[in-house]
Amino acid sequence: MGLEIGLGHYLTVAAILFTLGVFGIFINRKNIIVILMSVELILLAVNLNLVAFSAHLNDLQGQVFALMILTVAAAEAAIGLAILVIFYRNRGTIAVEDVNMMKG
Amino acid sequence: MTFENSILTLLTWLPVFGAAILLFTPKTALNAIRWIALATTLVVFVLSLALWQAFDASSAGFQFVVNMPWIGDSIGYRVGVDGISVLFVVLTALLMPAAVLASWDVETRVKEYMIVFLVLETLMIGVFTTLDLAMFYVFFEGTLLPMFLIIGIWGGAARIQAAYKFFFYTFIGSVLMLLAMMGMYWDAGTTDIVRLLGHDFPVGMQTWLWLAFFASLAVKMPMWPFHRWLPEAHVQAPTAGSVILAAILLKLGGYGFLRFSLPMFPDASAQFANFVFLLSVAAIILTSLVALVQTDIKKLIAYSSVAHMGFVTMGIFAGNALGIQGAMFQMISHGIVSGALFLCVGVIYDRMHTREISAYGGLVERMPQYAFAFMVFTMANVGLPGTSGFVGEFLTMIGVFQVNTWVAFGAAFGVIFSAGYALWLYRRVVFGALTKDSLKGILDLNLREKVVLYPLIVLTVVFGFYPAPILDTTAAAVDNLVAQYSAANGLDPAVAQADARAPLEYVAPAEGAAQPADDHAAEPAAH
Amino acid sequence: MIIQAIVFLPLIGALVAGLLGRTIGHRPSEFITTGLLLIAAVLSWIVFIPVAFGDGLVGAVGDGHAAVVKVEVMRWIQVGDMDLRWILRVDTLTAIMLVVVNTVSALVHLYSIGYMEEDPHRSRFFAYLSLFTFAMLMLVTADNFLQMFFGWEGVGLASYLLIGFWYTKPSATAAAMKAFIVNRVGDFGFALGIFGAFLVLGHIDFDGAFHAADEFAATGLPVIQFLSWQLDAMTVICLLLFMGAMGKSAQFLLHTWLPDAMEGPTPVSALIHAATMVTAGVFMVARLSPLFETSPIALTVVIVIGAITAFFAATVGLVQNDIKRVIAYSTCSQLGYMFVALGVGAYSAGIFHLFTHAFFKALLFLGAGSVIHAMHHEQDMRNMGGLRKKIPITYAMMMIGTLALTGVGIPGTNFGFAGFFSKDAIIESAYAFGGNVGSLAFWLLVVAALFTSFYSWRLVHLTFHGTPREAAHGHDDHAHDDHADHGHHGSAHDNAHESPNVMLVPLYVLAVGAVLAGVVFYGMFFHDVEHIEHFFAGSIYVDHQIIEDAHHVPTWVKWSATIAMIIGFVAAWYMYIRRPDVPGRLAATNPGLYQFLLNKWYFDELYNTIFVKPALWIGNAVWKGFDDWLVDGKIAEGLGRRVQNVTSWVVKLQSGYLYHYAFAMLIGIAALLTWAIAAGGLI
Amino acid sequence: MNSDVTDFASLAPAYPEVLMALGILVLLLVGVVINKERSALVSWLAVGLLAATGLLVMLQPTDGVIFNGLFIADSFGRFMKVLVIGGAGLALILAMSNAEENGVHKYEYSVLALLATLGMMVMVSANDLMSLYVGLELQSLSLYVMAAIKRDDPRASEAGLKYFVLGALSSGLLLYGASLIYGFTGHTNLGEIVIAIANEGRSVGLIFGVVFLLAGVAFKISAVPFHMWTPDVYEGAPTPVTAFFAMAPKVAAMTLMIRLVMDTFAPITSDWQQIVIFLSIASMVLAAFAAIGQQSLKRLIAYSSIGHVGFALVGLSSGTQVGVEGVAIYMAIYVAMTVGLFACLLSFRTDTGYVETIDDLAGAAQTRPFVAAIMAILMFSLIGLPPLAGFFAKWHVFLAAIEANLYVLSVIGVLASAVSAFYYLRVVKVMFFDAPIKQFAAVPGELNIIMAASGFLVVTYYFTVGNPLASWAQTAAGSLF
Amino acid sequence: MTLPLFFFYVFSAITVASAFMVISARNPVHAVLFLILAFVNAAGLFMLAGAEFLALLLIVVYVGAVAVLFLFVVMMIDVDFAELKSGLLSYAPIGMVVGAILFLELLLVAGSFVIAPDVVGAGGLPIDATMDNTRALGLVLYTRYVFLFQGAAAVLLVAMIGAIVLTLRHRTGIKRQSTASQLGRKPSETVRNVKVKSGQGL
Repeated sequence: MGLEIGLGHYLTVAAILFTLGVFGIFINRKNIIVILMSVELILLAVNLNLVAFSAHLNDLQGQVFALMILTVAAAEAAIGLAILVIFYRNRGTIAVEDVNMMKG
Repeated sequence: MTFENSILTLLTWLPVFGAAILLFTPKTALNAIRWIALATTLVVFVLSLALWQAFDASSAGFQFVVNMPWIGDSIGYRVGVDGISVLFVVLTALLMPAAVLASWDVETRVKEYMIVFLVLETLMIGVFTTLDLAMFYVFFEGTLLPMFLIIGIWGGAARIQAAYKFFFYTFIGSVLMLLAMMGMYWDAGTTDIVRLLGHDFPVGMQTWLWLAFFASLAVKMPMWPFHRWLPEAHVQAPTAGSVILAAILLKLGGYGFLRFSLPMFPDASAQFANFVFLLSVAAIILTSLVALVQTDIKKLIAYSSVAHMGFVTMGIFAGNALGIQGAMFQMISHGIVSGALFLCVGVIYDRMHTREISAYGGLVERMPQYAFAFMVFTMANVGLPGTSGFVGEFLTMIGVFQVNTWVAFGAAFGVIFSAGYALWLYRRVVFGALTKDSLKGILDLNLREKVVLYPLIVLTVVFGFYPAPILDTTAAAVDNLVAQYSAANGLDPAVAQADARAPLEYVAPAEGAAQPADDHAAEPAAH
Repeated sequence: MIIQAIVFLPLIGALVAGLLGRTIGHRPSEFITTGLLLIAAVLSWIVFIPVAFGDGLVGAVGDGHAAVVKVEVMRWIQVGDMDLRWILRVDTLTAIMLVVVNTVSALVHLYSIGYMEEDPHRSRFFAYLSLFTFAMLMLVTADNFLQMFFGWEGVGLASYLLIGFWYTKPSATAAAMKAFIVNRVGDFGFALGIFGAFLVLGHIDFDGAFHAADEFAATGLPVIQFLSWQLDAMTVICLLLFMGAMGKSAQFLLHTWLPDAMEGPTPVSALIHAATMVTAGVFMVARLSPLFETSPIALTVVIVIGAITAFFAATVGLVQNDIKRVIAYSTCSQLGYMFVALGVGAYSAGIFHLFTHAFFKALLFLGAGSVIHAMHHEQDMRNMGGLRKKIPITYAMMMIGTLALTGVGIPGTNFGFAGFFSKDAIIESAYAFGGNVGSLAFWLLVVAALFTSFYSWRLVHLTFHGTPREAAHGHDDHAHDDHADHGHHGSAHDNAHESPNVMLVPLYVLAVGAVLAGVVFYGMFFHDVEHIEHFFAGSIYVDHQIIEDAHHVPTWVKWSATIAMIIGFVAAWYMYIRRPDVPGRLAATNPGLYQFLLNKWYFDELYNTIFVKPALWIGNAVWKGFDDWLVDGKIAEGLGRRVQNVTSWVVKLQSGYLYHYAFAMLIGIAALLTWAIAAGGLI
Repeated sequence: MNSDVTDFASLAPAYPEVLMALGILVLLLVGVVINKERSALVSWLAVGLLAATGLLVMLQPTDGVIFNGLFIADSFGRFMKVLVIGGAGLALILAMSNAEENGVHKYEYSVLALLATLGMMVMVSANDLMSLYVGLELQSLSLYVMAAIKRDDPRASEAGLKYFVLGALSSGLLLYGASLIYGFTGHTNLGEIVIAIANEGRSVGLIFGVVFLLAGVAFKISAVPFHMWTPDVYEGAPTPVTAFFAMAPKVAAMTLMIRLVMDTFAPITSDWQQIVIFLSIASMVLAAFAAIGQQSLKRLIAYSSIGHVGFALVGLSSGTQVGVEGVAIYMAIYVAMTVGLFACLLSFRTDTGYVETIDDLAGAAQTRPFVAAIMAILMFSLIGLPPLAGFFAKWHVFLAAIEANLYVLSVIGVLASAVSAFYYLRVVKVMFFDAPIKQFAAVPGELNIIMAASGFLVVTYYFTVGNPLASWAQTAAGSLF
Repeated sequence: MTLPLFFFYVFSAITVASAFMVISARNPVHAVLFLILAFVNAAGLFMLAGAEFLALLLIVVYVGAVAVLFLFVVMMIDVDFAELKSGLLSYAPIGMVVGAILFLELLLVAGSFVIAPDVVGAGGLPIDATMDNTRALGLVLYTRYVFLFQGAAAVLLVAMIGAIVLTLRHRTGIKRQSTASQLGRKPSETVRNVKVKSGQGL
C-alpha cells in the first residue's frame, strides 16, 4: 500500500459516499429501489472506512468487520428486495410518495 | 402478630380485602354487595376506634410502628401513627360507612362502585399510616385513580371535564413533589419519615423542596388560586364522592404540610409563611365572596370548603401550638361538617335531581328533620361557637394573630362572609313558602339518611363543646412539632409556645407607663 | 348546684321541646319550658337577693378583684398555654343579669303561651326561646372571653331562629339573616379583640386578663403592632371588643338589624330585642370595665357612639308608623344611654339603666304584643286608635311602660318610675364627665330624652287615644298566612279583644318592675359610692370621682331631662290629640327631613350600596372573571388548547413519507454531532 | 489466534444461545415436515423452546467472556435475556389466537421470531462491535420480515418497507460510527475500547463515532428523533407482531445502549450523557404530545412506547449504578405492562375484525368489564400512577436522575408524564365513561390468563415482585461496575 | 504523483461520480449499472489498501450477486419509468443545508482524524506481513471469529426464510414436480402388464 495515500483520503472518499447515500435516501422521490441502492452506498462507505483503518492500524479486524458487513448486507438486500416485491404486488407501485398509507 | 404491630396494617388493607371479596361477588347481588361494603367499612371504623383507644396521647412520637426495608434501598414498609395522623385515620374510617350508606341507592355498576370506594379507603388510610416517604406519595397520588373513576363514571352531566380537571390539577402538582421526595432521599439517605424528621436539610435546598411540596399540597388543599378544580369536581361527583373529596382528600394537603413542610423544611416554611398567609387570606375572603353568588348548592359548599381550608393553611404556618392545633381541629371538623353538608345536598338531590338553589325553597315545611340537620351543619360551617366549626377557626385565628395581625384581620372577614353565604343558602333552600309544585311531595329523611346524619350532628355539637378528645390527642405531637419548628427558626421553643407575640412590645415603663392611667385618674378631678 | 340549675334548666327545656316537641305535643312542651324557666327565675332571685339586700353572694370568694362563685362544668379548649374551661362565674354583675334574663324570659314564656296559641309550630318556638335563654345565661355567667363569645353567638343564633320563626315570610327570613350577619360584623371586632387580649394580656379568662391589665400600671402600657401601625394595645383591644358590643347592642352604624328584627313574633322582641340580648353589649363593656379603664380613648369612643345612637335612634323613632319599630328605635336609643354611662365611667349607672330598662321595655313590647294580638296582627299604628276602651288593661300597662320609659319622676326626690332614676343618673354622669365629649353627650341625651317622650306619647296617642282608624288596604302587609283565618274579615278594630290572663299576668309583673325597680335599687346602683362598691363587690370598676361629681351637678342639669320629657309630652299631645293634622303638614313642608327620618337616615340603602352590592359584585367578578375566565378558561383550558396545538403540529411531522423520516433522522444526527462537538469543547 | 472454544464445556456461558440455535433448526425442520395446518404446534414448540432457554439462562449462571472476547455472559445480561425471552415468548402466545386473521399462522413466523430472539440474545451478550452488529442484524432482518409477514395486506407491507429502509439507514449510521471508533481505538472489542479511550482521551473522531453508534442504537429503541418508523410500523404490522416489536427488541436494544454507554464509553460519560439526555427529553416530550392526536390504538401504543423509552433513558442519563438498576426495573415493568396491553388489544374483537380506533372501545367497561378493567389498570400504570407498577418504574429512574442532579431533565420528564396522562386517560374515559356501541367477540383463554397475570403484577407490584425484582436488578446492575 | 496515488484518485473519482449517478439517474436500470461501476471501483480502492480478498469478494458478491438481484427485481417489477416522478423536493434547500453540514462535519473528521497514538500496530489482530491477505482472513474466520461466522450464517438463514416466506406463492394450476410422488410410485399402480398377441396390435 502506498504510504502516500493518506488515511484522510480514504476517509474523505468514504464521507462523500456516505453523504451521497444519505442524500439518496431522503432527497429522491423516484423509487424505492434507488433507496435500497443508496443503502448499499452507505455500507460501501463504511467498508471503505474499515479497510482504510485496517490498513493504517495494521490490524486485520477491520477487514474481518468489513467481511461481516458484506455478508450481512447481501442478506439485507435480499430481504429488502423481497419486501419491495410484496409491496409492489399489493400496491402496484414502488414510488416513494405512494408509501404513505400510514401517517400522523 | 400483636395488636401493636398489626393494627395499622390491618386497618390499611382491610378495605382492599373487602374489595377483593366484592370482586368475587356476582354483580347482580346488589344487596349483598352493599352489605359487604358496609360491613367492611364498619369493621374498619371499629378498628380505628380501637386504635384511637390504644393510642397513647401523651407521647409525641410514632406508635404502632412497623419498620422494615422492602423495595431496594429506597422504599420500605413502614407504618406508624402519631397524634397528627391518628385522627385522620379515625375520620376516614368514620366517613366511609356514611359514604357507603349515602350510596345505597346507586343503581349503576354497584359492584364497581363499592370496589372503587373500598380501594379509595385503603389509599386514604394508607396516606396517614405510612411512615415511608415514597409510600406516602404512593397513597397520596393513588387516591387520584379511584376518585377519577368515581367522578367520571358516576358523576353528573359534565363529569368528564370535571374528572379530567381534578386529575390534572392534582397530578401536575404532585409530580414535582415526587422529585422533591427523591431529592430528600438522596440528601438524607432514607425514605423513613421518622429519620427524615430528624434530618436537617440544607437551607438552600429547603426552599426548592418546600416549593415542590407546595405545588402538590396547595393544589390538593386546595389553596387559592389553585382551587378551580374543586367546585367542578364537587358539583359533578356523586354524593359519596363529594363527601369523601371534601372530608378527607382535601385533608391530605393539610396533613402533608404538617408532616413535611413544617417539620422538615422549617427555614423555608418560615420564609414562605407570609406568602401562604397571603393566599390563605385571599382564599378566605375571595372565595367566600364567590360562594356568595353561587347558584348551585354544591358549588357553594365547595367554595366554602376552599375558604375553610384557608384557615387551615393559615393556622399551620402560624407555626405556634394554637395555630397548628387549630388547623388540625379545623381539618377534622371540616371533615365532619363538609361531609355532612354534602350528604345533606345528596338527600335533596336524590329526591329532586337538581342542585340549583332556585329549584328549592320552603323545604322546612315538608322536611323538618332535614331542616334541623341542615341547620346544624350550616351553623357549624358558619363557625358558630358550640359547634366544632368554631374551635378550629378560633384557634387558627388566635394563633395567627400572634404572628401577623393583618392576616388575622383579613381572616376575620371570613367570619362575616361565611355567615352571609351559608345563611343565604339556607334561607333560599329551606326557608320560605313551599310554593313549587315539584317540591310538594318531597319526603323527609328516611331511616338510612337519619342513621347517616344524626351521628354526625352529635359529633359536630359534642366536639364544639368538648373538643378535648381531639385536642388532647394532637397536643403532644403538635407541641413537639412546634418545638422543632421554632428551634429550627432560632426561637426559643418555650417562648414560641407560650408567647411568641411578635407584634407586641412594651413601651418603657418610665415614659408611657403610668401615663394614661394617671391621665385618667386626673381627668375626673379636673372638673 | 343552684347555679348549674339556673343555667341548664332552660337548656333542658330547649332540648325537650326541640327534639321531643313533636312527640310530646305542643302543650306539654310549653309547660315544660315555661315551668323550668319559672324555676330558674326563682332561683335567680334566690341568688340575687342576698347580694342586693344581704351579705353578698352566697359562697363567694374574694380574689382581690371580685367576690365570685365559680362553677367548673368541664374542660373546653386546652391548647398550649391556653386553658379554656366551661366555668359558670357568678358575681354581682352576673347576678343582676341572671335576674333580668330569667325573670323576663320566664314572663315571656308565659306570655307566649297565650300569644302563640294558634301557631302550629309552638313547641319549636318555645325550644328557641329556652335555647336563647340558655345562651344568654352562658353569656352572662362567662368566665372567659370565649365563653362569653359562645353565649354571644348563641344568642345570635337564637335571635336568628326566632326572627325567622315565621319562615314563610320572606321579610322575616331576610331580617333574620340580616340580624345574624350584622351581628357577625360586630363579632368580627369582638373576635379580634379576644385575640388581641390573649396576645397582650396572656390570658383568656377574665381574672387573668384583669390581673394582667392591673400590672400595666407598673410595667407600662403595651404597644401592639396592629396591622401596619404601632398602636396602644389596650385601646386597640377595647375598641375591637366594643365593636362587638356595638353589633349586639345595635349601636350607631351597626344598628340596622334591630328594627328589621321586629319581623319576629312580639314576645321575641320583648325578650331578645329589648330586655336581654341587646344589652349584652352593655354587659360586656361593664364586665370588661377593668380593661376599658386602661384606655381613655376607647371610653371616649364609647361615649360618642352611645350618645349619637341615643340621639339618632330617637330621631328615627319620631316618624315610624309600625308600633314595634317605634319601640325598637326606642330600645336602640336607650342602649345609647347605657353606653354613655359606661363611657363616662359610671358603669353602675349603665347597669342600672339596663336593669330598669329590661322591665319597662319588656313591658312595652309585651303590651304592644297584646295590642297586636288584639288587632289580629296589625302593627301599623295609623290603622289603630281609640283602643283604650277595647283593651283597657293593656292600655294601663302600656301607660306604665311609657311613663317609665320617658322617665317620669320628680328630681331630687324618690318619686319616679324606674326609668327616671336610671336615665337621670346617666344624664347627670354625662354632664359630670365634662369636657367637650361630656357636654356633647349631655346635650344629645337631653334632646334624645325629649324625642323619647315625644314618640312614646305619640305611640300611646295613636294607638289608644283618638278614634279608630282603618286603612283601606287592610293589613296584609303584615299578615301572616298562618293567621289568615282570623283577620281578613271585618274590621280588626271591631274585633279587638283583651288578651287572656296568661298574657296579662306577665304584664302585671313587669309593670311592678317598671314602677319600682328604680326606687328600690337606686341606692345600690348610683346613690352612694360605698354602697355601690359593696354591692358590686369588685365585679365592675367603680369610679368614685364620677359618681360623686354626678351627685353634685347643678340643679338645672338635674331638671333638664324632666323638662325635656315634659316638652316632648306636650308636643305629642298637641300634634296627635289637639291638632292631628299637624304631623301631616309638617311632613309635607319638610319632605326632605321627613323622608330622611322615615328612611332611617338611609342607612340600609347606604350599606346596600357600599357593602352588599360591592360584595356581590366582587364575588361575581372573581368567580366569572378570575376563576372561570382567567384560571379556568385562559390558564387551565388554555394550557389544554396549547397542548392540542402542539399536538396537531407534532402529528404533522409524522407525514408518512419515508424521506421525511430519513430527513428527521439526519437532522437528529447532525444536531447531535454539532452539539457533541460544540458542548464537548472539541472545536 | 485460535479459538478459545475448544470443547463443549467451554461453551458454558453460551449454552442458552447454543440451545436456541439448535432448537431453531429443529423447529425449522419440524415446520417443513409437518402439515401446514398444524403450525400451532410449531408455535407451542417455539414457546417451549423459549421457556427452556429462559430456564437455562436463569439456572445456569456461568459467567465469562468467550469466543475470544466476542461474547460476554454476566448478571446484567442474564437479567435482560430473561426479559427478552419472556417478552418474545409472551408475544408468541399472543399470536396464537386468530393467527390466520393476523397473518401469523405460518410456522415461519415462529421460526423468525426465534431467530430474532437469538439475535437479541447475541446483542445482549455482545462484547464486540462485530458481534453487536451481527446480533443486531440478525434481529433486525427477522423483524423486517415479521413486519411484512401478512404479505397480502398493503399496510403490513408498507410497514415492512418503511421499517426496512429506515432500519437499513440506521444500520449504516451505526456501522459508520463503529468504523470511526475502530479507527480511533484500533479495537472492536468493547473491553479493549474502553481501555483505549481511557488511555488516549477524546477526539472528534471518537465522539463522532459515539454519536453515530448511539444513533443507530437509538433507532432500535425508537428514541426521538430516530423514532419515525415506530408509529407507522406498529400500526401497519399485524397486532401480534407489533406486540413482539414492542417488547423484546426494545429490551435488547436498551441493553446494548446500557452496555455501550455505561461500560465502553464510561471514560467519556459527560459526552454521551448529553446525547442520552437529548434523546430522553425529545422522546418524552414528543411522544406525550403526538400521542394525544392519535385515533388508532396501535399508534397510541407506539407513541406510548416512545415515551417510555424516554423515561427509561432518564435513568440511564444518570450514568450511575442506580440508574442502570432503574432502567432494568423499568424495562421489566414495561414488558409486563405491554404484554397485558396487547392482550387487551387482541381481546377487543368484533365480528368485523379487531378494533382499531380508541373510539371503538366505547363502553367496553360494560360489555367486557374484565378486559376493560385490566386495560384501565394498565393505562393508569403507564401514566405512572401509584400504587401501580408503572409508578415504581418511574420512581427508580427518576431517583437515579435526581441523584445525578439532573433536575431539569427530571422536571421535564415528570411534566411530560403529566401531559401523557391525557391520552391514557382518554382510553379509560372512552371505555368507562362512554356508552357502549359495539359487541365484542369472546376472549380466548390464553389472553385472559395473560391479562390477569399482567394486571395482577401491576396492581400488587409493591407486595409481590417489587422487592425481588429490585434486588435482582441491583445484582444485575452491579455486574456492570 | 505516484502510481498508487494516481489510481487512488481515478478509482475514487469514478466511485464518487457513479455513486452520484446512482442516486440521480432517472432510469433505475441505469442506477443499478452505476452501482456496479461504483462497486468495481471501490474494489480497486480496497485493493490499493491491501485488502485483496475483500476487493475480490466485493466484485464477486456485489457485482455478481447483489447488483444482479437488483437488476432482476427492477426488471421483474417492470415499472413504467415514464410515470415515475422526478425532481427535487420542496424542502430540498433545507435538506441540502443539513446534508452539507453533515458532510462538512464528516470532512472535518476525515481531515483531522487522529488515531489514538499508542494503538497503531497494537490492535487486536495485527497483520502478519508474511502472510497473504486471504490466508490471514481464512485463519481467523473459522477459529477466532467462529461466533461471527455462525452469526452471519444465521443472518443468511433469515434472509432465506424471509425471502421465501414473503415472496413464495403457491399458484394453483401450475404443474410442479413432486419428487415424493414420483419416488413413491409403485409398479403395481402404474404399470399394467398387457399381454399382446404378436402381430395383432392393440
